Amino acid sequence: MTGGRRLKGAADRVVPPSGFTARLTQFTAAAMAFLAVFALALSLAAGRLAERWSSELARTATVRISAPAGQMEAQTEAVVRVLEATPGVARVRVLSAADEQALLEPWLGPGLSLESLPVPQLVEIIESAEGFDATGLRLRLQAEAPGAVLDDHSRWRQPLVAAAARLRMLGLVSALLIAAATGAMITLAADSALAANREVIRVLRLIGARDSYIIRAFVHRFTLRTLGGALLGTLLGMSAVLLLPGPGGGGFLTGLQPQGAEWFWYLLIPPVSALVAFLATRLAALRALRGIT
Amino acid sequence: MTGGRRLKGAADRVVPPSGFTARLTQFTAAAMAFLAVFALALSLAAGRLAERWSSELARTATVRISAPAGQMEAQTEAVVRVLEATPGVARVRVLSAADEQALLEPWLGPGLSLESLPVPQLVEIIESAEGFDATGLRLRLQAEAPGAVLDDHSRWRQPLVAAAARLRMLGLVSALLIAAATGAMITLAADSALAANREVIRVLRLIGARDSYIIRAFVHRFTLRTLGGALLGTLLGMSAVLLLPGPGGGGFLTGLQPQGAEWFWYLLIPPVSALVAFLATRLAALRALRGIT
Amino acid sequence: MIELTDISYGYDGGELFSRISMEIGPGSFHFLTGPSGAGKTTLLRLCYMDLMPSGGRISVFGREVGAMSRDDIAAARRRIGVVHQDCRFLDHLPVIENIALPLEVAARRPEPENLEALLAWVGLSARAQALPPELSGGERQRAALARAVIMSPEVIIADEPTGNIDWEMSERLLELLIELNRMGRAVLIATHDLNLIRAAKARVSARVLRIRDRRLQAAGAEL
Amino acid sequence: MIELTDISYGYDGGELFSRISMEIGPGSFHFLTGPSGAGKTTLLRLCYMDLMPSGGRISVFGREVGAMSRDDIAAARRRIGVVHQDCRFLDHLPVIENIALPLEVAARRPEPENLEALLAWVGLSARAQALPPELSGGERQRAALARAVIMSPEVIIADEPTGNIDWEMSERLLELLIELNRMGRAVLIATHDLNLIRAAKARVSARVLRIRDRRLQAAGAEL
Ligand SMILES: Nc1ncnc2c1ncn2[C@@H]1O[C@H](COP(=O)(O)OP(=O)(O)OP(=O)(O)O)[C@@H](O)[C@H]1O
Ligand SMILES: Nc1ncnc2c1ncn2[C@@H]1O[C@H](COP(=O)(O)OP(=O)(O)OP(=O)(O)O)[C@@H](O)[C@H]1O
Ligand SMILES: [Mg+2]
Ligand SMILES: [Mg+2]
Repeated sequence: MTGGRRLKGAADRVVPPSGFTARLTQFTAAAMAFLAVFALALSLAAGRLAERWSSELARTATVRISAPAGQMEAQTEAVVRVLEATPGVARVRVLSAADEQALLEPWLGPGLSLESLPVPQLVEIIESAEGFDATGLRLRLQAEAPGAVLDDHSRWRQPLVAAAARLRMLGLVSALLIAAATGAMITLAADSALAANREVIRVLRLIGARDSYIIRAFVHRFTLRTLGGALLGTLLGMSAVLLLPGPGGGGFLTGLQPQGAEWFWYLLIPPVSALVAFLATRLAALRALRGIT
Repeated sequence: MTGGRRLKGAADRVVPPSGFTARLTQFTAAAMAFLAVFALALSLAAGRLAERWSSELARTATVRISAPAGQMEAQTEAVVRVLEATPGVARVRVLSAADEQALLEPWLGPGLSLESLPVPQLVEIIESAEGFDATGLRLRLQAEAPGAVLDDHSRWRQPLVAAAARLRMLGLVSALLIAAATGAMITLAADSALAANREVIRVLRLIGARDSYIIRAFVHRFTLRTLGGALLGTLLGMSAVLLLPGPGGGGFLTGLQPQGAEWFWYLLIPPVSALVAFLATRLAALRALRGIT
Repeated sequence: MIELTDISYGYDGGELFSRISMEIGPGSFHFLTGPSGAGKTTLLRLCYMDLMPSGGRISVFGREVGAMSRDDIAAARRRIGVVHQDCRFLDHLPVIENIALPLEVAARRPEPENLEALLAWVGLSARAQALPPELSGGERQRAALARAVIMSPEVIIADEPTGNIDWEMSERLLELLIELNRMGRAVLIATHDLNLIRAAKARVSARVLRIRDRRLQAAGAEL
Repeated sequence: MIELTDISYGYDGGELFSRISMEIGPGSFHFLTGPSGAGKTTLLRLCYMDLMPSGGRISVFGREVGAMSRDDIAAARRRIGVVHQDCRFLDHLPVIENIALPLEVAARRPEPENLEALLAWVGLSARAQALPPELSGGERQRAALARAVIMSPEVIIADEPTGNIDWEMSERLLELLIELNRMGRAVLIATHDLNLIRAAKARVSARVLRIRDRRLQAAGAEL
C-alpha cells in the first residue's frame, strides 16, 4: 500500500459505500428514466398522430347546389363569389361532371350517365389553417344562392385531432411530473444519505477537511450513480418501446417508435437526470454542512 | 413523566424519526400513487373508448349488386343465401328503395326518383363479434352472384379500435411498472432505513428485545408512512384527473374522468401500496435482523 | 449461572483464546484484566451471547447457548445487565427513557421512584431529559450502568465501566455494584484500573482473572 | 498559540464556565482535570473551534476565531491534532487509512515509513488493515492518538486518551507525547487519571488546571 495509490480517488472513498442508499438512488433514477421514456414516447407518438390526422383531413368541405337547370350556372357563380370572399377559405373548386361521376360510382355503379339526371352541382372548399365560420357562411349562401347547402362533412374528425393533442399534452405533463418526482426523490435520497453520514462529515470537518472537499465527494458519488441509473433506465425503456409489437395494419400508434430527430429527446434523459442529481446533492450537502462546525 | 405515558406507543418510538428517509418514503409513495392514478385513468379511458368505438361502428358492411333488371331479384336472393350461410354474419338486410333514396339524398338532392335509374341493389350486413372472412365471402359471392361487390366500408375504423386497445394495454403496463417500481423503492427505502438503524437494532437486541418487537416497530412505521403518502398521492392524482378540462365537443378522451365502478380501482391504490410496504419492510427487517445477534 | 467450558474463540484467522473455562456462580464477584487487546471484551461478549464460541460449550442459566433460539437468547439477556465498553444508546430518546428501555422491551412498567433513585445514585438526576449525545463521557458510562441494573438482573457484566470516570464517582459506582452483589447478584467486571480492583478486594471477596497467552489465569497476590 | 480570554460557555440554559482565561503557548504542557461533567471536553472543543464561546474571545494561531471563515477553521485544524474522547473514525476505511486521513484531506502524501513507525509506536502494526469497529477499546484510543499526531501538529489536544488503556501502554503513549513536547509541540491533555499526571510531572514541567465552580484553577501541590 503506497501513499500514491491511496491518494487516488481518495475524496470519493471517504464517503462510505452505503449499499442501500446507493442502490435506491440508482434504482430510482433507472425507474424514473424508464417511465420518462414511456411518457415521452406516448407524447411524441400522439403529436405525430395529431399532425398526420390534421394534414390527412386536409380540412375540406363541400357546397351542394340543387337548382333548376336554368339557374344552376348563376347560383354556382354566386356560391364561388361568396366563398372566395370568405375568410378561412383557401381554395374553391367546382367539380366537373367527371368528378361527380367518380364520386357517385360506388353507389350507382359504373356506366351511369349524369347528363340525364338532375344531379346537384358540387363545389369543394379547401379550408385554410384557421378554418372558416360555418354558420356565417351558411347565412350568406342562403341569401345569395338559395339552392346551396354547405356540407361541413370533415368536421367530425376534428375531435380526433383534438384528442391526439390532448394525449400529447398528457404525455408531456407526465414526463414533467416524472422529472419533478425524480428531482425530489434524488434530493431526499441525498439528504438521507447525508443524514446517515453526518458522523463521517463531522469526522472529516474535525480533521480539517474543507467544505468543498466534502461536497465534492458526495456530489460526485450521487451524480455518477444517478447518471448510471438513468442510462440504464433509458436503455431499458427504449428497448421496451422498440420491441413493442407493431399493430397489424399500419394503424394509429404504429409508431411509439421514435423517428428521426425525436431520438434527441430520449438522449436528453440521462444528462438531465445527472444534472438534477448534481444540483440536488450540492444543495443537500450545503444544507447538511451548515449544521456542522 | 409517568411510566404509563412513556409506555404508550413505545415500540414505535424506539425507531428514530429519521426525517429524510421518512419523507422519502412518503414522497415516493405519493408520487407513485399520483402516477398510478394517471396511468389507470389513461388505461380506463382507452378501454372505454375502444368499447365505444367498436359498438358505434356496429361492424357493418354492404354488398352492392349491379345487374340487368331481369336478373336483379335472382342475384339478390343468391347473395342473401350466401350471406346467411356465412359464419360471422349476424344479420342481413336488403335495402328498400326508400332506404336507398335516403342514402343518396345528400348527393343527388331530394325529390329524385330511383325508379327511372339503374340503381344497384344494396344489401346491408351486420357482422357478429368475430367478424367474417372477407376474402372467402368475396370468392363465394363471385361464384353465386357475379354482379355483387362486397364493400367492406367499415373496416377502416378497426385500426382505431386496435389503437385504443393498445393504449389501454400501455396504461395497464405503466400501472404495473409503477407498482413494481414503488415496491422496489419502498424495499430499498426500508433497507436503507434499517441499515441506518443497525445501531438501534443492535442496542435493542442487546437489551433483550425479541425480533418480533423490532420488526413490529419498523413495519408499523413504514406501512403507515406509505399508506399516508399513497393516500395523498391518490387524492392529488384524482383531483388532477377530475379537474382536467373536458374537451370542447364531447370528443374522444372526454372521459379521463372515472365512471361508476371504475372508482373502485382508484380506491385500491392506497391499500395496495400499504400492503406492498408491509411486505417489503417485513422482509427487509427479517433480512437485517439475520446479521445481528 | 454462566458457565464456559473449554472455550476457543478467534476473529477471522487468529485465535484469541484456546480452551478456557470459567464459571460465574450466583453471588460471585469477578474481575477480568489483561492488556489492551487481550480479549476482555471478547470474553464478555461470549458471556452475554453476542458471540458464539468456535469451540467448547457455554451454558447460560442452565441452558446450552448453541441450542437456544433467538427468542431464548433475548429472554436470557433480560436476566443479564450489561455495561458495554462503548455505551450504546438510542440517541433520539432522552437518558431517562434509555435507562428504562429494558423494562419497556420486556413490556414491564417502570416504577418512577425506582427510576429516580437510580438516577440519583449515578448522579444523573439533572440530566434525565438530556439526549445521550449531550452527555459527557463519564455521564454516558454512568447511564449505561444504570440501564444495566434497572431490571434487577441476576448477573451484571460491566466492560471498563470506569474508564472515563473520576475516582470519586468510580468508588460510588463500585459501591452500587458491591451492594447488588450482597443482594445475591453475580458481578463480572472487565477493567484495567488496578485501583478499582484493590478497592473492591478490600470490601468483598472478589476473584481476579487475567487473560494471558490465550489462557485465563487467576491473578497473583500482587493485587 | 491558543488563547482564551474571559470565556463563558453553557449548553442551552446553564452556564458551564464564566469568564475563564487560559493560554496554550508553544512548547507548553497542560493537564486539565475536574470531576465528570465539569466541562473538560467542552473546554477542549472550544480550543479546537468545535464550539463558539457565548462570551469572551478565543484566538488561535494569532487569529480571532469569530472572524474566521469555515475554510480558515479547516486550515487551522490541520495545525492542531485532536484525540476525541469518543474516538470517531470512518468505519469503512481500514485503520491505517484512517490514521493517514488528515494527510489525505490536506492533499499531502503520507510517507509509508513514518506511518509504519507511528503504528508500531502505538502497538497497532498487526491491526493496520482492520476496520475501526473491529478494534478493542484501547486500540481505538491508540489509533486516535496516532491520527492526532500524524500531521506533526503544532498543538496536540487529547481528551481522556488513556481511559481504556492499561497502565503499561499509557506510559508508552505519555512517552510519545512528552517526546513531541520536547520537539516544541504544545500538549493539552484532559484526564481524570491522577497517576498519569503524576508520571508526567516527574518528567516534564506540566501545568495542571482544574475546572471547579465554573472557573479554572491551578491544581494544588497534592498532585
Ligand atoms: N469484530 C472484530 N473483528 C476482528 N477482530 C476483532 C473484532 N473485535 C475485536 N477484535 C480484535 O480482537 C482482539 C481482542 O479485542 P477485545 O476488544 O476483546 O480486547 P480487550 O481486551 O477488550 O481490549 P481493550 O482493553 O483495549 O478494550 C483485539 O486485537 C481486537 O483488535
Ligand atoms: N451537546 C450538549 N448539549 C447539552 N449539554 C451538553 C452537551 N455536551 C455536554 N453537555 C453537558 O455539559 C456538561 C459538561 O460536559 P463535558 O463533556 O464538557 O464534561 P467533561 O468534563 O468532559 O466530563 P467527563 O469527564 O465525564 O467526560 C455535562 O453535564 C454534559 O451533560
Ligand atoms: Mg475491551
Ligand atoms: Mg469529557
